[in-house]
Amino acid sequence: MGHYRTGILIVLVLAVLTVVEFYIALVTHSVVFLMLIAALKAGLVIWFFMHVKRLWAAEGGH
Amino acid sequence: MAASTTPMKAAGHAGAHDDAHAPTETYAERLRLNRLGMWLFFISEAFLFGALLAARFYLWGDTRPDLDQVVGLIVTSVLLLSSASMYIADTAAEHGQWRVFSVAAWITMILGLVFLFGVMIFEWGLFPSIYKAHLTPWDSKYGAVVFAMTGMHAFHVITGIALIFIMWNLARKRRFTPERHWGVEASAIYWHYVDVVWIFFYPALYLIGSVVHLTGH
Amino acid sequence: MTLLLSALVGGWDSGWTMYPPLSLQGSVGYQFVFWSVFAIGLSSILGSLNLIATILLMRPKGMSMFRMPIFCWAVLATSIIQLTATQFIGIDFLLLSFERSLGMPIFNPMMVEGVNMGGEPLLHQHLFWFYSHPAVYVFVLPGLGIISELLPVFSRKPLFGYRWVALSSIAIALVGFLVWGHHMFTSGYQPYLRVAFMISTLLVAVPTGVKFFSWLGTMWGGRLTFPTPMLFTLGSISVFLIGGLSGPVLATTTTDLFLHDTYFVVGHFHATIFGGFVFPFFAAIYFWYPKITGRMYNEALGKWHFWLMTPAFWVMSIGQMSVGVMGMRRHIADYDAGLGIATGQLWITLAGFVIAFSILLMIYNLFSSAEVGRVAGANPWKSRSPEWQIASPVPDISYPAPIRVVGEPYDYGLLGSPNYVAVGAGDD
Amino acid sequence: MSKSSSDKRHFIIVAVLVVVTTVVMGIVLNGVLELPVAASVQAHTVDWLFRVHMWLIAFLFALVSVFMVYSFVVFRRGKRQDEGEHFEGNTTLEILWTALPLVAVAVFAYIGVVTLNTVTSAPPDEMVIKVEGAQWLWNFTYPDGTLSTNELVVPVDQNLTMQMSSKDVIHDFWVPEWRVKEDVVPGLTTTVHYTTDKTGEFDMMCNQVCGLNHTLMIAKVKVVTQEEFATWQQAQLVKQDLQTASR
Repeated sequence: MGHYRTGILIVLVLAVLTVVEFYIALVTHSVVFLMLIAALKAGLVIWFFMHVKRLWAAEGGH
Repeated sequence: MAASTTPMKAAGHAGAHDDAHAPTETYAERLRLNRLGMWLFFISEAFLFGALLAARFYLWGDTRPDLDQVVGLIVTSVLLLSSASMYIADTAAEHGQWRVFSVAAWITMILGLVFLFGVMIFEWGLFPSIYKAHLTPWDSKYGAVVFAMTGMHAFHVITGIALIFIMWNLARKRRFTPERHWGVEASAIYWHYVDVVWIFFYPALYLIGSVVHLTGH
Repeated sequence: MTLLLSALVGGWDSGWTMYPPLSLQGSVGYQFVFWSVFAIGLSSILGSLNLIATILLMRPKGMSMFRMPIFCWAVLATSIIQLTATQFIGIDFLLLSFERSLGMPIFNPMMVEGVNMGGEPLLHQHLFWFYSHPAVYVFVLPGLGIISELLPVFSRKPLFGYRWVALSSIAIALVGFLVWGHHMFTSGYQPYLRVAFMISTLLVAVPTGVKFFSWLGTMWGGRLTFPTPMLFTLGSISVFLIGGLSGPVLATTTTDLFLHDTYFVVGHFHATIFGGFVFPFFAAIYFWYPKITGRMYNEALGKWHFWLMTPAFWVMSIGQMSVGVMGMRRHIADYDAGLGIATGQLWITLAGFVIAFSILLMIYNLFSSAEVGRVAGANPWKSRSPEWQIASPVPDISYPAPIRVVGEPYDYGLLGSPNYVAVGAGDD
Repeated sequence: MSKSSSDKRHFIIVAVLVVVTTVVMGIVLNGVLELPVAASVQAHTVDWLFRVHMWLIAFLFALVSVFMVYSFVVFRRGKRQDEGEHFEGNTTLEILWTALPLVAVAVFAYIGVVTLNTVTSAPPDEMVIKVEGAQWLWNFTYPDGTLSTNELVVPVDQNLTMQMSSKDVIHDFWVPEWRVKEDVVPGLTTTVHYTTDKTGEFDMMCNQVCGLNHTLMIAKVKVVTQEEFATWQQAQLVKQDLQTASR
């Protein structure tokens, strides 16, 4: 299971952030807050799930 | 064209001396090109979804329709879980664990379908016998934007599921190795991308703005 | 094809900007237009994706970004625009077609008890111009790239300030994303946007100015010769100058409130597109003709083409601007005789016919010279670009061995400075 | 003359030529481009800025074209067989011709903002006329209820505010003699302000494509004296009463 640990950790963080989003929306309608959290979530997905840094890897490394 | 190296990363290229100068490109070079192409495609698509978000903020401003919050949270979670299973599938392919890959790919496809049907049943109201949705695309700007945004997203979900199915089938025929599985990687990052889009769509549709109760339906 | 078919089922009558609600009223022809633009948009996105990937990853050895032919920089800047902005018009026309067919109220207002529950016509203008302004640069940037490419060859001098010219292309492309609102100065949007878009639009003048001054710097102290491609390059500069200089009056909201949607705009637009695209396009055709066919075009006919077309074009665009100032609206098929613009219109029309005739000359020239033209040889212009170092017409396998670029692309005046050497396989 | 491009004499000659060309072009441009009669206070501001811009254009045109034509003449290859001088650029010059246009842009943007404010701000004591555009005619409603179709009669030396709405598609309110125009958009109320300062008859044209008869969507504008205006309004009201009575 070792290879999958990061992925599962990130999913947990994403889940927590989603719940936080939901509760923030109950108290405030702030576009900025919610979009910031969304950007953070998107950043996590892009970095850890989509491996954006492989773009800069000269070798076909995984 | 001839073999290539970018000057920015020339140092990292030192290892691939074998046939780097032959007119045909190596797998590593093709992989770089494929990856770049895929990411350029993502950038391009970002503007597509960005335009939809812009339309949403332009038309709705600080209001939103009264969408079912439970449905929103559930479909969002389902898509998130599917991203997790896709991550497992991708990592499994990297390590040659094809059984894990196959199971995880199927979980992803099923979760994707659950998401799709969730939207179709509860937001679009395609099956009124199960659930009567109150929005239609033609009654107001609220329905119009919801349908435009979820519709465009659903289109990407469908293509994503199709891609994963094709990759599962190719993997079944042993077309991939831990070293060479660009197809799996591409469908995985595509699937995650669809998730990223929803990460922005979810607050835009369900959370931001104060609820407007539509009258006369 | 579908665009042409559209004419059969009623065409479209809102002009190319397709402003709703008008575009929601007309015939089925509109649907054809929407779908054909959608298809063309898709092809242009995929094309630009290919070009960016090629430029970033498939350069020959030794050709760093700042050793590329300057035209490649222009193409890179263009592709960035096409890759991204095109999606906006795609989604815009998709929504328009849905509004037409399903009645989704995205653009057409729908008043319910004094509250607008429907769409906003201005949303279309925002989405449309966010693409369509940069789209103009999609035409113009490669043209400016061709000017920058050809001037050094015929001046026998390096391109003045290569890096600045290259980066100014990127700058124009990026600023181009911030100026769409100047098409909407009179549209009734929020007044503060007028100020913001006025400033961003005026800023376009800066990178454009860099290009002009660099061209002058390239010619200054050179050894100028004037074959047809050079004539068209200079013609482009002169016409683009007219187009560019008529820009600030339109960019400044105050004067634009008067000039908006008049023939002045038509004149401005024609001058920028002809100067930035059509003239450089002709220059490029004449320049690369020997490389493509292996034969020279007819120089005398080429010069006739130029000397007919360029003055005619000056008459036409300045004529359009002057009738615009006198009150001629654009987008109309007929004009009011009372405006006193009949003479002006006559001149414009005559100039138009002269331009058309001169282009016929070129077409005849291109076809006939392919048969009877003098054999050109590999490098009739003594250019330093790699494509001129191989035989004309280009053989199937362009470079028998991979090449390594060792020199600057525009080292004219440095005798014996090599541009590239062929490297054997395995020689790293 | 010396053929070296850095010779000072080249630059002196070019500078003189630029000045001469600027003056000539400025005069020619302002002569060739004849604006319609200016019949509103706003029009004078617009015209003033237009003329200022013409001088800017004249200068920039002279700058580029003189350098270009001078190069054609002096730096042509002729019978020489050598290459051009080898210099690849000049960073100081590049910075200079990036910075100076920036300053010019700032100045013109400032002038633009100030004048924009003058021509678009609401004047005091204005007469608010409701304008409705429909395919393909214009309806005007005056403060006292006077109605008029395709004919706008207004008194001279009067501050006017047009409150515009559209029945169907986008139209545009434009009287060339008043210069400023503004779109008439369905779902929105747009406004535009004028101060008339000249009597006369003008055309008010729709300037946003609005379908088949867009070209003919023209209303007559009559700027008349205060007395004439009162008479017209009276007559118009009587006509309206007769119409309602006969209905």
